[in-house]
Amino acid sequence: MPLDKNLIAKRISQELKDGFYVNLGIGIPTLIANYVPENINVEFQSENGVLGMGPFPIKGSEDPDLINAGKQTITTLPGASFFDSAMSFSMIRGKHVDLTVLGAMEVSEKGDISNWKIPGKLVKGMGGAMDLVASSDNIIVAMMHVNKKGESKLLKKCKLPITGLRCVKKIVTEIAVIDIINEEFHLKEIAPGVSVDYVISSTEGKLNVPEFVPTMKF
Amino acid sequence: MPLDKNLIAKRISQELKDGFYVNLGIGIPTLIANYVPENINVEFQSENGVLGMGPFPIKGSEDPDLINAGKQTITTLPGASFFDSAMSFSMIRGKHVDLTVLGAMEVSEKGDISNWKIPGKLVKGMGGAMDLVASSDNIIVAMMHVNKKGESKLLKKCKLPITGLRCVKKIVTEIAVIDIINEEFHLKEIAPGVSVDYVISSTEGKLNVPEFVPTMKF
Amino acid sequence: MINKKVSSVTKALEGISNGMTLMIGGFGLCGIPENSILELARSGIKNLVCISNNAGVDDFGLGLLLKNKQIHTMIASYVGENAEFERQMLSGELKVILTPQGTLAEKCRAAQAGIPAFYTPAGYGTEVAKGKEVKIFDGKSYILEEAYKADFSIVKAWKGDESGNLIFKGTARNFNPMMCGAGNITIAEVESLVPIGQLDPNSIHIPGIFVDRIFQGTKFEKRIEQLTIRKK
Amino acid sequence: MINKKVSSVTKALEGISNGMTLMIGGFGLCGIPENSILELARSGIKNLVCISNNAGVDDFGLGLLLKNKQIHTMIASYVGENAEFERQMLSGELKVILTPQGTLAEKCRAAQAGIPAFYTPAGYGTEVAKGKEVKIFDGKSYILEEAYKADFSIVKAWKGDESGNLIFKGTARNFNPMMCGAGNITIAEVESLVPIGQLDPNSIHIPGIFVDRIFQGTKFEKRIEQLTIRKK
Repeated sequence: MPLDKNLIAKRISQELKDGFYVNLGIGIPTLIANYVPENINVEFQSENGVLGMGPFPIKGSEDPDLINAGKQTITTLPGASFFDSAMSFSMIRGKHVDLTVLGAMEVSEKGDISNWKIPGKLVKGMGGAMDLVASSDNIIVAMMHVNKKGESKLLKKCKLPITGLRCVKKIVTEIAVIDIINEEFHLKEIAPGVSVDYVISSTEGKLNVPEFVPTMKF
Repeated sequence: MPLDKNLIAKRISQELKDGFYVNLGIGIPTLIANYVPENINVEFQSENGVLGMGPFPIKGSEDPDLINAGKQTITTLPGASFFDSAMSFSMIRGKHVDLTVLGAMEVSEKGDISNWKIPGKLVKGMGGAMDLVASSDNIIVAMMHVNKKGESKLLKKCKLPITGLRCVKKIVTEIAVIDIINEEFHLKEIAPGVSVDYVISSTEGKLNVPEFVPTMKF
Repeated sequence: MINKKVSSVTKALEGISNGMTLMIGGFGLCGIPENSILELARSGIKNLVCISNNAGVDDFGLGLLLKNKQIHTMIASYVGENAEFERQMLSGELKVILTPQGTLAEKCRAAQAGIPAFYTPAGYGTEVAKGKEVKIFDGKSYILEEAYKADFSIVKAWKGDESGNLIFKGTARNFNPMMCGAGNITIAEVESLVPIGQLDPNSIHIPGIFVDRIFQGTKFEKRIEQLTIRKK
Repeated sequence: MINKKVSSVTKALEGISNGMTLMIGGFGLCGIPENSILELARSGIKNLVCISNNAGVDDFGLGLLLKNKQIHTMIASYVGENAEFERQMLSGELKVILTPQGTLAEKCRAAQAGIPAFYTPAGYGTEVAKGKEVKIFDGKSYILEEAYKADFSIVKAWKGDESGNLIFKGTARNFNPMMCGAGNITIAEVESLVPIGQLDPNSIHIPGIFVDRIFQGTKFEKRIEQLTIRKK
């Protein structure tokens, strides 16, 4: 059975390592904060100017001067700090953030990503995504494997305007974990109850499949 | 009679205008802070990271964490702020400082300045001078008119390595106030008891002398 | 002390006229100069070029100026929460220059700092890089981005003193500090304007040299865009 | 909380070896990482390239490393107060790259910020511009300066917490903040190492993400270079 958004987030949380500074994009990535393994310490950075984000506030304690990049009210943990947008992107561009997780409309087998614009139709803007993907050495995409029309989002070549070139290292979808190695997709894990053939048929780009594909564990 | 250092500083203090942010170099320029006219407000910036410098401390109240760019112990006035060197030079390079006064070894009639190096002999370094002269629109040089050998320091062309090109607007020496306009020296004032001929003979670069040269007033 | 205090938002905004370029602080609705934006909306000044990370929502923040069609060109990184914005953009009524958020921040900071241009990896290989110089450093490609030019910067701070020193609060800091001194004239509206000497010199985020006019806003609504709470 | 605390200066400096490039904070003797410099002097590590605004005085600060001939190349803006420095430089024993102070600061900040290069007017038309690209913006000439690369940054702060957050005091701030995160590994020595949560998140000058190791110095002499007092 394909994963729901929470399980995608939970699977990605297994990629967190002790001492990581992590930037989580809007949507599924935000949920990862709920699944940090207990034995490790990580800190969450939000590009609007906070390091050391905590959980959402309890009702009545929300502060309009305290939000994340998704404009949601947040809290901070002890040891947090605030800074301006220039310093925030110093952290990002300067490769001080260890892991970036973001959503995508398309990813190519080369690791190109598109997530900011559908020409003539939808223009949200790139926000901080172009800076993040251009700088981070460790980028995981969290997304659905196919779009609403049932078309694969893991492509030979991105059709939508590019956000960044050759930057995505790993994709976690509702059906699979796929690494990008030497500009090719490599199937690493499948969701419980999902067949390898289904993943292959849902992936437009060339997918390398090993003899044995382990099932995701939670 | 030629001015002493304090009178040079006092004469330059007449160039201060209400609301000016001022950067004073090491040496004579530092003395200008003692002669701010009472009816105007100015703030002194020091490139090592302080705005709103006050007078030197009284004995016993000096703080090793509070110095000016000349490494002298200082105090701050109400409204002062501290910042890092990058922000300090944002103020300078970004043209937020209204007046810069610094010393020089040589100034050319084009407004070129040399004040950081005597090849093979003396190398102090440029410190912040190159940033200051490259950015400020309002640069006054405070210096002696001739060097220890009696040679003019106001030259057709600088002989020593340049600190900056076409940047000096005004020179105040122990004998004269000279403006640089359209790449030529213009005699504006003479020190009390100093003859125009003496200023002319002490100036190597072409000096434009008006019919009447006023004497400096204090 | 150099006094930057002005008595009202109207006086603070003096000199802003049709066709000017404004930098406006804030991220979403957080840390925006509310009082100044309301006054701009009342003023009817038109054909503005606005540099701001977002464009507000339909009925608050820069969305108010969009609704009035006061904005000719919008330079921003993200416009996802504003339907009117998207409509004007897709119809061609509004010119939009989308810019990566970090590049936007750095272009403001460059203007403040007298850096005319810098290289960044953000946007290389994308539409954003069109017409821009590319240069390789250590085997990686970067594009050349130039500092913004603006007539006015309008920012919002938490506390300020009469000499223009500013302290921001929480994530309401965002783009406000870098915009100070980045435009020719910088206007700061503050929640609390305190007498000189009351701010700790060590804790000032923006020294007064970057600020030309400062006033205390009469009202701050501080609207929350996405109230998100957890169950206790 | 990510813990950056190390127990001693010796542990803090682990991994520094012959031939490395170090960025070292401070302006004159103000805000220098005294404990780290003393340990480097004891260590005998040689052939260092040091990036620091000044080079200390003959018997304190980086002057100690100069006297021991541990420094191969010095990158600084001003060396006026150090006779041994001047002697080694004029005799050719020491390689010196003099850099305008603002450019030095910005090259550190660029390294911290992932900006590989930027344009500055400082040094145009001088020796400093030799071999550097020149570009004209709005009729004015600028030179291209690249970010520094360093193996270690060593800075000194007033207060710090165990997650590496730093607060500096007075003009002891100077070059320290921009050097954090500019080298591959950043070491911060602090006068006072406080438990997590004791620093105001709004007043932190350098967030811990830019710091890899932090320790409390055992002794700070804080020597004054030019004691200047006024008569009351």
